[in-house]
Amino acid sequence: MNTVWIILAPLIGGLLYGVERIVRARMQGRKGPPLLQPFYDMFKLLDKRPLLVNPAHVLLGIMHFITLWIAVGLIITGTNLLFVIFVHLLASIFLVASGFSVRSVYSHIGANRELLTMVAYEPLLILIAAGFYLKNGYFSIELIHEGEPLLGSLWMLFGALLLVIPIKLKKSPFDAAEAHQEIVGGVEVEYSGVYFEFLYMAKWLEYIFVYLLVILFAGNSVMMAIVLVSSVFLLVNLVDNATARVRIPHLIAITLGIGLTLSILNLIGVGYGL
Amino acid sequence: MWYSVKKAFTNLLSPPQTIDYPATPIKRVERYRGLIEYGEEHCIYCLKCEKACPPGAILFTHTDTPTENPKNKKSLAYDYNPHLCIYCGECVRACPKPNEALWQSEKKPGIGVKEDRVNERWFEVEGRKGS
Amino acid sequence: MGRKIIDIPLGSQHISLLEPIKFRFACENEKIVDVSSDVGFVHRGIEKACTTKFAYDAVPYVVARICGLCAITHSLAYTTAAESLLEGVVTRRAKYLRMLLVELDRIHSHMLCLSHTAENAGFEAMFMRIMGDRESVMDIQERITGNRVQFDYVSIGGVNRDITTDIEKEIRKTLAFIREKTHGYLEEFTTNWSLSLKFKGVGVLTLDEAYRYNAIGPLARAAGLATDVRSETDYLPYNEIGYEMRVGEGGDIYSRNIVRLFEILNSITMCENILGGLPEGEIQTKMKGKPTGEALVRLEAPRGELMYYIRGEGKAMLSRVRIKTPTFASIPAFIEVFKGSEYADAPAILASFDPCMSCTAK
Amino acid sequence: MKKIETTLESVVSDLTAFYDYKVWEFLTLNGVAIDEGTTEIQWIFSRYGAIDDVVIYYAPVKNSETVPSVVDLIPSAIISQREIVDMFGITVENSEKGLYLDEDSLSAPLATCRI
Repeated sequence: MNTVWIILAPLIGGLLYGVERIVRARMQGRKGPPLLQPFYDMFKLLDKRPLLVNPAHVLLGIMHFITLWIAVGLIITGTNLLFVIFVHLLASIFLVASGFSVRSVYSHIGANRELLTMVAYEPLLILIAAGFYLKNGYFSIELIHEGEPLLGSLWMLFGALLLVIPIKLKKSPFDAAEAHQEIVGGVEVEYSGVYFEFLYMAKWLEYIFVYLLVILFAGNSVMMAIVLVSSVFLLVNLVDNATARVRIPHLIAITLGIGLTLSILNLIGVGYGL
Repeated sequence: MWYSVKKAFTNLLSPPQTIDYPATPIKRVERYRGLIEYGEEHCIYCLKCEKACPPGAILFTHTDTPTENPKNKKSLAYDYNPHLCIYCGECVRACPKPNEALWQSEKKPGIGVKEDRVNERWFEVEGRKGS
Repeated sequence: MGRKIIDIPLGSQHISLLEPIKFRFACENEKIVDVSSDVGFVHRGIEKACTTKFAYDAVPYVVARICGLCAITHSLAYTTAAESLLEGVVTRRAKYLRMLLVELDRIHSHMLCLSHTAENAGFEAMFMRIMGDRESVMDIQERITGNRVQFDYVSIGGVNRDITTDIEKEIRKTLAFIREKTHGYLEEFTTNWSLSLKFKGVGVLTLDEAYRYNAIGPLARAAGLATDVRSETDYLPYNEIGYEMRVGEGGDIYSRNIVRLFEILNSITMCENILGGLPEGEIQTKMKGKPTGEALVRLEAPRGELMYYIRGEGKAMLSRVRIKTPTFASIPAFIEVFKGSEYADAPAILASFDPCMSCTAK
Repeated sequence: MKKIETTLESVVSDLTAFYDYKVWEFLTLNGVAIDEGTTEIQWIFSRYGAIDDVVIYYAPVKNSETVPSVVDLIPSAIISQREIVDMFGITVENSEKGLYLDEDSLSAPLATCRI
C-alpha cells in the first residue's frame, strides 16, 4: 500500500497544485486554468527541445527531485522524522548546488537566496522534530501517527510550521527565493524542456512534503488531519493573495524571530510538562 | 492587510470577472468603430476620402471595366484595404455624402493571417496608382 | 569576503517589464552601485515620418500610435500645436470633451501603474484586481470613442464624436464605481503591512534631486516639487473643472502611489464636473490654411509633461515635429534613484516610475 | 514663448548666468534642420509654476562644429544630447552615439532639410 502512495505522490501533488491554481485565480477574480493544467504543462515541456547547460546542472536537478521523492517516501513509510528532515535538507542542498553550477547571475542570486531561506526554515523544522521527541520520546513517524493528536500541546510549533510553509511552497510573502519579477525564478532559470520537468515535479512533491508534516500534528485522527490540511491550504492561499513579497533580510528576521520564539517557548513548555 | 485578506476571501465566493472568451462572445459596444463600407451607386468620385485617409487605405485606380455610375467619368475603381485601415473615420468625415456613399460600420475586419500574402493584391493596386 | 561587483541585467526582456528597456545594474551583493541604461529598442522614426510621409492633418493619427496608453495626450498635444499655427479657435464643448478623455486616460493609466507596482512588489492578487477594475474605464472610453485603445478622438478643429445622454449616464456610473474602488486601494496601499515594507522609504528621490534632474509628473510631485502642466498652461480650462494639485512628501514609492491615487480621485471629480457643466455647441470647427511658424505645446500626460514642438513652412508637410515624452525626460532621474537601492526593489521602483518605452524611443 | 539667440562659444556662459535649477525646468534639447549642413540647436526651458513661460536659447550649428555639453550645469540634458547626436549627426561634447540608432542603421535621419 505504501509503495502505491509513494508512486502516486507526485501525481497527487500535481492535482493539489492544480486545485491551488484555481483557488488562487478565484481569489484574484479570475476563472483560472483547468484542474489538470499542471499535467498539460508537463506534456508541453516534454515537447520542448531540451537544452543542456552542463551535465552537472541537470544531474543535480534530477538528484533534487529524487531525494525529495525519497524524503516523501520516508514519511509515508513512517521512519524517523529527524532523518526525513535531513534528507529533505540534502534535497535542498542539491538545488542550491545546481543553482551555483551555471553562470547565470539570476541562478546565482536564486541559489544564494535559497540558501538564506534554508537558514531561516531548517532550524524550525528541526525544532519541530525535537518537539515531537520531547513530547513522545521517539522520532518515529509511524508511532506519531498512531498516537493522540498533538496539536493541543504543540500548537506553537504548529505556528512555526505555518511560517515555513509559504517559504517551501514559494508563496507570498516569503517567495523571495523564486521571485519571478526580480530574478526570473532564481535557480529554475537555466532549466528547460524535459529537465525543467524534474524541477516542476519537485515543486509538487514539496506540496506533499509540507502537508504530510501538517498531518503529523493530527496524530491518529483522520478527521482532524483533513480539517488541518484544508484550513492550512486556505490560510496559505489567503495570505498569498493578501501580501507582497518581503525581502530576504525581512524574511529571515520574521521567520526566525517569530518562529524560534514560538518553538522554543513550546519546547520549554513541553520540557517542563506544561 | 485584513482588508486584502477579506477581499481575497470574498473574491473566492463571488463569480470571476473573466469570461470564457471564444465560447462566450465579447459584448460589442454600440457605435464601435469598424470597417469602412462603400456604396458605389451614390459615390460622386470626388476622391476626398482618398486624400483624407492617413494610412492610404482607400485608393481609386483606373480600370478598364468601369461601373455604370455616370459620375465616374475617369473610369476609376474603388479599392479598400481593411488591414491597412486604422478605422479613424477621417474618410467618412471628408465624404460629401456620408451614410450613402461611405460609412463606418460596426463590423470587425477578418483576420489577416488566414491566407498567405494577403497584401499581394493591394501591392498591385498601389503599383497601378503609382504608375 | 572581498567586495565583488556583479552585473545584473534587467531587460531588454524581463518578466517585470512590459516594454523593452535594458538596465545593467552593477551590484555589490544585492546593493546597486552603478546603473547603465539602453532605451532605444523600439525606435520607429516617428518624428521623421511626421515630416516626410504624412500631411499635417494626418499627423494626429500618426503620433497617437506612439503609445497605446497616452494616445490621447499625444494627439491632443499635436493638435493644439497645429491649431495654434492655423490660428483656429476650438469650441468650448470640444475642449471639455478633450479634457474628459484626457482625464479618463489618466485614471486608467494610473491604475495600470499602480497594479504593476503592486505586481512587481510580488502582490499578484492586487495586480489582478486593479487590472480587472480598470477594464470598466476602458469600456467607457470605448463607448465614447469607438475603440478601447486607439481612440482617434481628437482631430484638428475639435473632436470626432459627441457624447449622448446614454453614454453620460454610463460614465457617471463607472466613475462612481471607480471612486469606491480607489478608496479601497487607498486603504490597502496605506495599511497593508507587507506593501509598506516594500514601498516606504524605498526608491527615494529627494526634492533637491527632483529639481536637479528635472523630474516631472507624479515622480516630481511625490518628491514635493509642485509642478503640473495642467496648472502651467491655459489652453485647456482646467481651473474651471476643479483641478487640484496633490503634492506628496518623501519621494519614495509609497508617496508616488499615494499621489497617483489622489490624482485618480481628482480626475474622477473633474470628469463629473465636465459632464455637469458641458457647454453647448459644435464639436468641430473648420480650419483652413497651412501651418506656418513654430509652436510649442506642453500637456500633462499621465506620466508627466509631454512637449510638442512643431514648425511649418506653409506646406502640407511640416518641417519639424519634436516630441519630448515624459519618460524620456525622466531617465536621468530614474538612474539616480536606482543608485544605492537594493536589487530586490529594482522592479518595483521601475514600475513606480511608470516608464513608457514606446513613448521614449518613438 | 521667448527666443533668445546665442552662439556655440557663449552658450555655456549664457546658460550658467540664466539657469537657476529651482526656477527653471529644463525641458529638452531640440534640433531643427535649417538647410543642408546647418542645424538650429535649441535649449528649451520653462518656469515652474508660471503660465506658459517658455524660454528657448538657440544657436545655428554647422555640422562640422562641436556643440558644448551642458551636462555639468543640467545633469538631465545628457539624454537629449545623445538624441541630438543620433538624429542630426552632429557631435556633442561627452555624448556618445547609439541611444536610438544601431551601428548598421541610417545615420542622422533628421539632418537633411526636407523642402
